[in-house]
Amino acid sequence: MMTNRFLILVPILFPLLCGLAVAFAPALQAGSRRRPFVLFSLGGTFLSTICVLLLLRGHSLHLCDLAPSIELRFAVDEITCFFAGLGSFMWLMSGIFSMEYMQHETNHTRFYAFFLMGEASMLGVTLSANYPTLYLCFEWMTLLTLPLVFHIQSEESIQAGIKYLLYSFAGAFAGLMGIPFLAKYGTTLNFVHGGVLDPLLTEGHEGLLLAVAFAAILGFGAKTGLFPLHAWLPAAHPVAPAPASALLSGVVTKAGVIAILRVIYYLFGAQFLAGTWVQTALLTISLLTVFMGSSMAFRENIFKKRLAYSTVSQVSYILFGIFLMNDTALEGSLLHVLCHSLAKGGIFLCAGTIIYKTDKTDVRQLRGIGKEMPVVLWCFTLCSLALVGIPPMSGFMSKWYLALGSLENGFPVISWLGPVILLISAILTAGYLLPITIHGFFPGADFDYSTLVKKDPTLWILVPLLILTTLAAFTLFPQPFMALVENTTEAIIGGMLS
Amino acid sequence: MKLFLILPILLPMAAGALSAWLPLPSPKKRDGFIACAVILNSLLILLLILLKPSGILTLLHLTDSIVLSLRLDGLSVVFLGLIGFLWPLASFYAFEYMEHEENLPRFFAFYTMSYGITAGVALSANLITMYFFYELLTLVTVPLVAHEEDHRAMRAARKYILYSIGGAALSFVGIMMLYSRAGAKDYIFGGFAPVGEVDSYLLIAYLLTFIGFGVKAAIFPLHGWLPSAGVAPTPVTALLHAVAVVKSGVFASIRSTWFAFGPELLFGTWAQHAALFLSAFTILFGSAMALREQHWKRRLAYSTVSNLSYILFGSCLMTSAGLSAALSHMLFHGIMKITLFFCAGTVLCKTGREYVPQTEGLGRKMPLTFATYLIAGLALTGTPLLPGYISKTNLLTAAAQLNDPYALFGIVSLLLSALLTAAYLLPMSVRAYIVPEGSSLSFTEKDRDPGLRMLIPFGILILAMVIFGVHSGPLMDALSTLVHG
Amino acid sequence: MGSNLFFNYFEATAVIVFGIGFTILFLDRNLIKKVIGFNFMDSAIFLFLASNGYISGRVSPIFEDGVTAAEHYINPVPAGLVLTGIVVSVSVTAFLLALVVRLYLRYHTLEMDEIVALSRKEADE
Amino acid sequence: MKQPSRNVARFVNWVEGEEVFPVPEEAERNQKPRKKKAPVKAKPASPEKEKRIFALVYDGISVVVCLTVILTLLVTVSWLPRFGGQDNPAENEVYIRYLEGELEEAGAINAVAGMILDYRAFDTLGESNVLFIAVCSVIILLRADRNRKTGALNIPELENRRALQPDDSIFRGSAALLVPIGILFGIYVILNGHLSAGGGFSGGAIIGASLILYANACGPEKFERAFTFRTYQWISFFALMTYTLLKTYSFYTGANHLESHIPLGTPGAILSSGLILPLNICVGLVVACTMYAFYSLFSKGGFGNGQ
Amino acid sequence: MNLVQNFPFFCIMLYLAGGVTCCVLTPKASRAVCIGLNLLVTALMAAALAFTVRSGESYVYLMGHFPAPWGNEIRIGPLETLMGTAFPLVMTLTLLGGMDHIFEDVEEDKINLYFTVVNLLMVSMLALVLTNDIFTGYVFVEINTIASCALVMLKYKSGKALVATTRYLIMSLLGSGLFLIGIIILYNITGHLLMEPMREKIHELYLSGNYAFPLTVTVGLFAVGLSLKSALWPFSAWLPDAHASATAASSGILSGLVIKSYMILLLKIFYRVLGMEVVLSTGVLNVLFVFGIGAMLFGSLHALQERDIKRMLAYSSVAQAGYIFAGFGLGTAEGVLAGCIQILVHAVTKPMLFSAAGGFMTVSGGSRQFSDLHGAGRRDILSGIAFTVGALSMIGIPLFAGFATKLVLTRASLATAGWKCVAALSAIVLSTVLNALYYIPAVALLFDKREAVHISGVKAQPSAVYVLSLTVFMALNFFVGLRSSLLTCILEAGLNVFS
Repeated sequence: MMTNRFLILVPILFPLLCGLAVAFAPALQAGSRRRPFVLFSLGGTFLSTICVLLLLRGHSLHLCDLAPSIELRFAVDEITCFFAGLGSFMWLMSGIFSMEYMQHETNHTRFYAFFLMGEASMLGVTLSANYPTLYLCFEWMTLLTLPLVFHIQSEESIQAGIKYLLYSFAGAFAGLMGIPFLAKYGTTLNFVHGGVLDPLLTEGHEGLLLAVAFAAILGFGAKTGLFPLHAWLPAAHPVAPAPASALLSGVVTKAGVIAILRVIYYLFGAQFLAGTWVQTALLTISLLTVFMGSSMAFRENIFKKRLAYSTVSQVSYILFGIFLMNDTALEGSLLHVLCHSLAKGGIFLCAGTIIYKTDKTDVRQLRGIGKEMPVVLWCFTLCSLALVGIPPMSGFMSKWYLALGSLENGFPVISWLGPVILLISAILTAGYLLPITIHGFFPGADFDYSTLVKKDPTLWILVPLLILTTLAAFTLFPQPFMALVENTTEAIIGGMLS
Repeated sequence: MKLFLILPILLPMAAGALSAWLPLPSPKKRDGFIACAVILNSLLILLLILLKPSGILTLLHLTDSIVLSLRLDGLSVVFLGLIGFLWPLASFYAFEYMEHEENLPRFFAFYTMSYGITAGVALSANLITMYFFYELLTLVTVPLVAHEEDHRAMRAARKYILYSIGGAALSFVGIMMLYSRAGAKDYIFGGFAPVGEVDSYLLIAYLLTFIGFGVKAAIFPLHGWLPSAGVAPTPVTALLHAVAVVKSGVFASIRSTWFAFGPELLFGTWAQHAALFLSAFTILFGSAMALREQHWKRRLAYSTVSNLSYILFGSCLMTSAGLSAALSHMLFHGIMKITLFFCAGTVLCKTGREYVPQTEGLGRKMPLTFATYLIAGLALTGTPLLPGYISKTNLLTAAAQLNDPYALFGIVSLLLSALLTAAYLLPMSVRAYIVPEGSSLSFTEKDRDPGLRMLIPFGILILAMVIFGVHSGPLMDALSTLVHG
Repeated sequence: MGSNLFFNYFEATAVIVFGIGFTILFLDRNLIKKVIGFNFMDSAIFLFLASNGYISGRVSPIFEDGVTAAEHYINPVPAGLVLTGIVVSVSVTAFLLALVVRLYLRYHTLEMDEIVALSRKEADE
Repeated sequence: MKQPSRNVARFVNWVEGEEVFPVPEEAERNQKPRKKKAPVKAKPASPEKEKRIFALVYDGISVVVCLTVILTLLVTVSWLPRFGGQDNPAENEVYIRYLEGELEEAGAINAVAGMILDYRAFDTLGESNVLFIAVCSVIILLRADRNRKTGALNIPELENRRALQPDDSIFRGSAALLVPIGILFGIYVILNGHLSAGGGFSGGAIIGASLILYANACGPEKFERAFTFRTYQWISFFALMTYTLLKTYSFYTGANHLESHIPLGTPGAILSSGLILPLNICVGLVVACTMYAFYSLFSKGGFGNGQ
Repeated sequence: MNLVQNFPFFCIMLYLAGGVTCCVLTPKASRAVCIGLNLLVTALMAAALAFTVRSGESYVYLMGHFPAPWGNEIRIGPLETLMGTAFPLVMTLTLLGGMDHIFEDVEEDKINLYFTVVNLLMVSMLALVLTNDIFTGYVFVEINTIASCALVMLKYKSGKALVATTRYLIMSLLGSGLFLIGIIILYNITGHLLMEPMREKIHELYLSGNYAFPLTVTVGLFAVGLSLKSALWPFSAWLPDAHASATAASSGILSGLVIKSYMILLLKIFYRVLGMEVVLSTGVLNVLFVFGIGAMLFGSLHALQERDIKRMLAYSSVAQAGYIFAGFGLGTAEGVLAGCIQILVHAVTKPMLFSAAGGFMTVSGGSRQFSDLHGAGRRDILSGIAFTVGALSMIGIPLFAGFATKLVLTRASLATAGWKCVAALSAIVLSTVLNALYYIPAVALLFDKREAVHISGVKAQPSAVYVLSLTVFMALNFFVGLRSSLLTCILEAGLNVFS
C-alpha cells in the first residue's frame, strides 16, 4: 500500500502542474483552449481532494528532509477533511464564475496560473502535518496569491499588494517564532492531538512559552485580519478581481484559521493555554476586531471595501469561538467557517457581477439594481441574511452555538460580553448589507423604469451563485453538515476539557 | 603532502603578479590566463578538500614561540569550499563587466592575488598567521576599492584603510594578550585558553579580538566602510564585500571564538553577552539602514552588514548547534549575496542605473536578471524551499536552546530583520515587473539582458540555491561533523 | 636644604651664573645675547668644576723637586676636565658666531623671531 | 595655539567625510542637507597691544625658568660635600694614584699634563678633534668660494673690509717688537708643557695670538703668501695624523698589555715623560693654526688672495 | 686578547684618521675614502659582533696602560657591536642613496669637508655606543652635536637650513650643558668618571641614603639633557625644521642614526652608571614613558596635517622616537629590548624613506610639496616601491620590519601591569591607525594618475649607486621583518651583560 501514501500529494501537485502548464505551455495561450483546461483542472482538483479525503483519512507521508531538523510531512486528519473540501469547492465555484468575469480583465494567463497555484498552496496548508511544512505552505500561499491582488496593475493595487506581502510576511515571521521554542520545549514538531509540549522541560518557562504562543497566534492571525495586523485586508481585497477577492476573503482567511487551530490545539495544547492571560487577551482582541470590523464596514461606502471590512469582523467570530476553547464554541466557530465561506463567497461574486455589468463601485449608486439584475440581487440578499444570522440561513446556527459556548465558559466579564457584542455586530451587519437589497428592490418613486435594461448575467455566473446561495442555507437540512461539524469538533477537542 | 597547503596561496599570487608584468598581447589572452589560473586554483582547493592532508606546514619563525604555519582542518574546508566555488564565477563575471573599464592589468592582478591571500586566511594554523594574512588582505584589496581613482573612490579607500588597520591593530593587541596568558599555541577545537576561574583579562582580550575582526565583519559601530566601499566596481563589491573580505572577517572571528579562546571560557560570561548584544543589534541596524538607503549597491552593502551579524550571532551562541547554523548561513549568504550583487552590477553596467527608484519597470526589459534577483531576494528573506530559510531556522533553534535574555533579543532581532529584508528586497522586484499603466518610463535599447557569460553564473548560482534550499541534509551533516573537529 | 650652602659659596655662584646663562641661551631672542648666554653657562660650569677639585691648604699639582706625597697637592682631575671643557666651548662659540655672521649677512637682523619670519616668507628654493 | 576643537572637527570631517553623491532629484528623499557651522569671528585685538602682552608673558616665563633652574641647583649644591674639604669623595684612590704613581708611569712633572695626555688621553684626542670639526664647520660657513660667482659668500661687504687696513706706524712698531717675543714665549710654554704649567693648548693660543697681531700690523700680503689655506690644511693634517698614530700605538700596546718601549727619560729634563712632549707640540701646532684660521675666516673670509 | 677584540678600537682610530685625511683630499677621493672606510668598519664590527655573540659576554678594552678607575676604557658587548655594525652599514647606504644630491647641494670645493664631517660623526656615534667613561661620552656628544649641525647646514643655498641649524645647535647646547653639569655633580659626589666604579659608589650612596637629592637631580638632568638632544616629543620643536631642510642623505643620517646614539647613551647611563633600582626609585622612567606616549600620538598628529613630504617624515621620526622612549619607560628588560629593536628598525627604514623622498624631489622639479609630487611614484618607480615598503613597515604590517617592534613592544607592555599596560596598548593601536592615516594617502598620492601639469612626463634615470642602495635597503628591511628573532636574541644577550 506504499503507493497510495504518495497520493496525498496529488491535491497539491495537480493544480500546481496545471498552473505551470497554463503559464508556460504555448498551446494553452489561446483563450479558447485555456478556459476548458482551467475548468478541467479545477474540477479535477476538487474531485481528487474529495477522493483523498475520503480514502486516505488518517494516513501521513514524510516527503523529505529540507535539513536534518526540518522535515516536510503531509497527512489527512479531521481538519484537512473539513477545510480542504470547503476550499477546493470554493476554488471551483469562483473558477467557474471567473470564466465569464475575466472578459472584463486583461493578461489572463498570469491570473489563471497564479489562481491554480494559489489553490495548490492553500491545499498544502490544509494537508501539512507539522509546523515547518505549515509555515512553508503559508509563505508560498502569500507569494502565489500576491499577483492576484495587484492583477489590475493600478498604483493603488500595487501598493495594496506590497502591503499585503509585508503584513503577511510579518505575520509569518511571528509565526516562525514558535518553531525554535517548540523544538526545545516540545517533543516533536509534528501536530499531535492535544499538544507537543513536554511537561518536564516546560517547568519553569511557562511565561516565555505563553508569550511565544501569543506571538505565533497573532502572527498567523494576520491572514485572518485579527486586530494588530489587519490593515492590509481592507486595502487588498477590494482591488483584487472579484473571483480572487472572493477566494481571498472566503478561503485564504480560513488558512489563517487552520494555522491558529493547529497552534492552539495541536502544538501548545488547549490545557496549556486555557485560563491563561493569553486566552483572555486573545478573546478581547477578537471581540474588538468583531466590533471594529462591522462598525468600519457600516461607515464605508465603496462596495467591495465594505465587504472586506465585513470579512474582518466575520472571521473574528470564528476566532472568538476557537479562543473560547470549549466544544460548543468550537462547533459554533466551525459552523461559522462554513457559513462565512459560502455566504461571503456568494456576496463577493454578486458584487463582482454588479461591477462587471454596471461598473458601479459605490454603494449609493446601486439604487434600483434589483430591477436590472433580480436573480443576482436575490442571491445577494439570501447570502447577506446568512451572514446577519436570520434563522433559515446558516449564520443563525453558528452564532447561536457561539453565544452558548461563550456563556458556558466561566470567564468573569467576557462570558456575557461576548454574546452582547455578537448581537450588536449582527445588527451592524444587517445595517450595512440589507440597505443595498432594500434600495435595490424598492428604488423609490422617482426611479424611471423606461431606461431600465435587463442585465442578468450569463449562466457561467448564475450557476455558482445559485449553488453558493443554496448551500449558505444548509441549516435548512442540517443533518449532513452538523454531523461533519460535530465529529470534526469531537476529533479536535474531544476528551481534553471538562 | 603538507607542502600542497602552500599552493592555493602561492599560485594565484604568482598568477596575479605575472599577469600584470607579462606583456600579454590582447586582453582576451590575459582573461584566458587569469581564468585558467583561477580555475586551476579552485580545482587545487577541491583536491585539497578531498585529500584533507593532515599535519602542520611551518613557514617562518617570527620569534621563538610565534610561528607562521598552515593547516587544513574542518573549518578551513568550509571557507575554502566557499571561496573556491565563488571565485571562478566572480572572475567570469568580472571579465564581462570590466570590458569598458581602464587599467585592467592592475585590477586583475590584485583581484587574483586577493584569492590567494583569502585562501591563506582560511589555511592559517594559528592566530598570528591569520592576522598576518588578514593585514595583507587589506593591502591587496585597497587598490581594488580605489580602482576608479576618482575623488569618491579615494575617499572610500581611505575610510576602508582606516577601519581595517584600526581593527587589525585592536585584534593584534587581543591576540597578544591571549598569547601572554596562554602561550602562542596553534588552533585546537574548543580553544587553548586556560579555563580555570573566569578572569576578566582574557575576556577583555576576547572582546578586543571580536571587535577587531568585527571591523571586517562590519559590526555596528565600525561598519562605516562597507557601504562607502560600494563605489568600487561590482566584481569587487560582489566578491570582496559580499564574500571574501567580509567573510574572512567573520571566519577570523569564528576561529578566535572557537579555536583560540574556546566556548567553555566564554560561555555565560559578560563577554559573550556583549558579543551577542552587539551582533544582534547590528542585525537590526543593518537591515534598518538598508531599508532607508536609496543607492542600490549601498543597500546591498548594508544588507551584508546585517547578514554578517547573523553569522557572528550564531558563532557567539557558543553551542555546537549555533556554530553549524552560523557556518551554514556563511555558505548560503555567500551564494545569495553574490547573486544579488551580480544582478545589481549587470543593471548598472548595462543601463547605468544606480538608484532603486530608477529600476521601476526594468523587469520587463531585463526579465532574466530580475528573475534571478527575485529568487535571490526570496532566498535572503528566508522563504522556505530556499537556503535562507534553513540557515535562519537553524540559527533560531540554536538561539532558543540557551535560555539567555540576549539570545531571546537575538531571536526577536533575527525575525524583525527578516521582515526588513523582505521590505527592502521584494517591493523592488514587484515594482520592477508590475508598472502602473499611466506611468511614462523611458527605456533605451541598451536595457536588455546581459550576454551569455554573465547568465551562466546566474544559472549556476540559482541552481546551487535551489539544491541547497531543498536538499541541504548532507551539507548540514557535513558541517556538524566538521564542527566537532 | 643641605647644610653646606654657605661653605660652597663658589659652587653657589657658579650655579646662579649657570641658571642665568641657561635661560638667556634658551629664551633670549637676540642671537648675540644667546652666544653671550652660552659663554655664561660654560664658564659657570668650569667654575663649578674647578672649585670641585680644590682642597684647602694644598698646592697645584706640579711636583716641586721630587715631593710626590698626595696630601701636598690638590686633585688634578677637575683641572684636566676644565681644560677640555674650555676648548670645547671655544670651538662651539666659534661655530655659533659663524652661523650668526652668515644669518646677519643674509637677513640683516639679529632678532631670532624676525629671522624665522623672513625665512618662512622666502619662497622655498 | 590653534583651538583644539576646530582641529578635531576637521579631523573627523576629513575621515568620516560622507560625500553627497550627485543624486538625481527624485532619489533625494533620504539625503539630509549638511548645515554649515557659522564661522567664529576672533575679537580683533590691535596688533601692537597683542605684541606687548606677548612680550610680557615671554619675559615672565623666562624669569620663572631661570628661578626654577637656579633654585634646584642651589639646593643640590647645599647637599654637596664642603668646598675644600679634606675627605671629599673626589679625594679617593684615583687622586692618590695620579699624584704618587704619576712620575714612574707618565714621567711628567706637571701632573695635570700627565693626566690629560697619558692616563685619560682618549678625552684629549677627542677634544682636539672637536677643535678640528669646529674649524671645518666655520670653513664651510664663512670661506668665500674660489669661483666667486656660485658661492653664496661673494658679498660686497667682505670685499671692502680688506681695503680698510689702518697703516699707523706706532701700531706697526710695537707689533714688530712684541711678535717675536710672543712666538718665543709660546714655543717655550709648549716645550715645557710637561714640566711646568701650560702645555700644547695654552702655548698654541699664545702663538696664534701673536700671529694674528703680526697679520694685523704688517698687512696680510707678505704673511699670507707663506701661510695659505693649503699650508694650514697640511699642517693640521700632519699634526692630527701624528697625534692619532701615536695614541693608536700607545692604546694598542696598553690594551694588549704589551711593553711600549717609549723611554720616560729623567723627570725634569726637556726630553722626558715619553709621548707627552710630541703630543704637546702637535696640539700646539693645531691650536695655533686654528686660532689664526678663525681670525682670517671671520675677518677676511679666507686666507687672503692665496686662498 | 685575540686580534678580533681590537677591531672596535681600530674602527674608532680609522674613522679619526679618515676624518682628518678627507679634509685634504679632492671631493671624488674623499668620497671614495669615506665609503671605503664605512664598508671596512662594517666588516670589522661584523667580525667583532660574531666574536662577542659567540663568547656571549662583554669585555673591557683599555684605552691606555692603566686599568679601570684610572685610565680610560671602552666596553664591547653583543649590543654595542650590533649597533656598531648597523650604524656604518646604514650610513653607507644612506650616503650612496643621497650621493647625487650631495654633489648637487653642497658647494663644489666643500664636498670633502662634508665627508670629513660624516667621518667624525661616525666616530662620535661609535664612541658613544662603546665608551665606558662618562666624560669621554660628553666630549663625543659635543663632536656629535657640531657634526650633525654641520650636516644640516650644508645645503648652502637655502636660508631655511641656516635658521634650522641655529635652532638645532642652540637646543643641543642646552642639552649638553645640562648633561655636563650632571656629570660634574656625579663626579663631585662619587669621585669617579668611569662607569663601573661610579656604579659601586652610587650603590653605596643609594643604600646609605646620603646625597639622595643631588642623585635625583642628576638623574633628572641626564634624562632632560639627553631627551632634549634625542628629540623626545616636548623638546622636539627643532627636529622637523632641521631634518626637513637638510639634503636627503643628511636628513636620513640625522633621523636614522644620530638621535639613536643619544638614546643608547641614555640607556647606558641608566643601566650601567645609575643602576636600575636607583632609576626606578626616582620614577623618571614614568616621565619618559608619558613623554614617549605623547610623542607617539602628537608626532603622528602633526605629520597628519603636513603638506611637505620631508617635514612629514621628520614628524614621523618624532613619533618613532616616542616608541623607543615608551619601550624604555616601561622599566622592564623586555621594554628596553623593544626600544632597542625599534632603534634598529627605524635606523633601517627612515633613511630609505628620506632617500626615496630625495628621488621624488629630483623627479618633481625639486619641490617638496605634496601638490607637486602627484604621480612621482610612477615617474621614479624604484623610489615609489622603496617608499611604499618603508611606509608599510612604519605602519607595522607583518612581513615588514615595523612589525617586529609592534610584536615585542606589545608583549613587553602586556608584561607590565596597571595603567602603563593600558596606556601603551592604546597608544600602539592609535599610532598604528594614525600612521596608516598619513602614510597610505601619501603612497596613494605618489601613485596618482593625475600628475601636476608642469611636471608630468619627466622620467627618472636613477644612478646605479642609487638603485643599489635602495634595493639593499629594501632587502635589509625584509630581513629585519622576517628574521627579527635573530636580532632579538642578540639584543637579549647584549642587555643581559649590558650593566
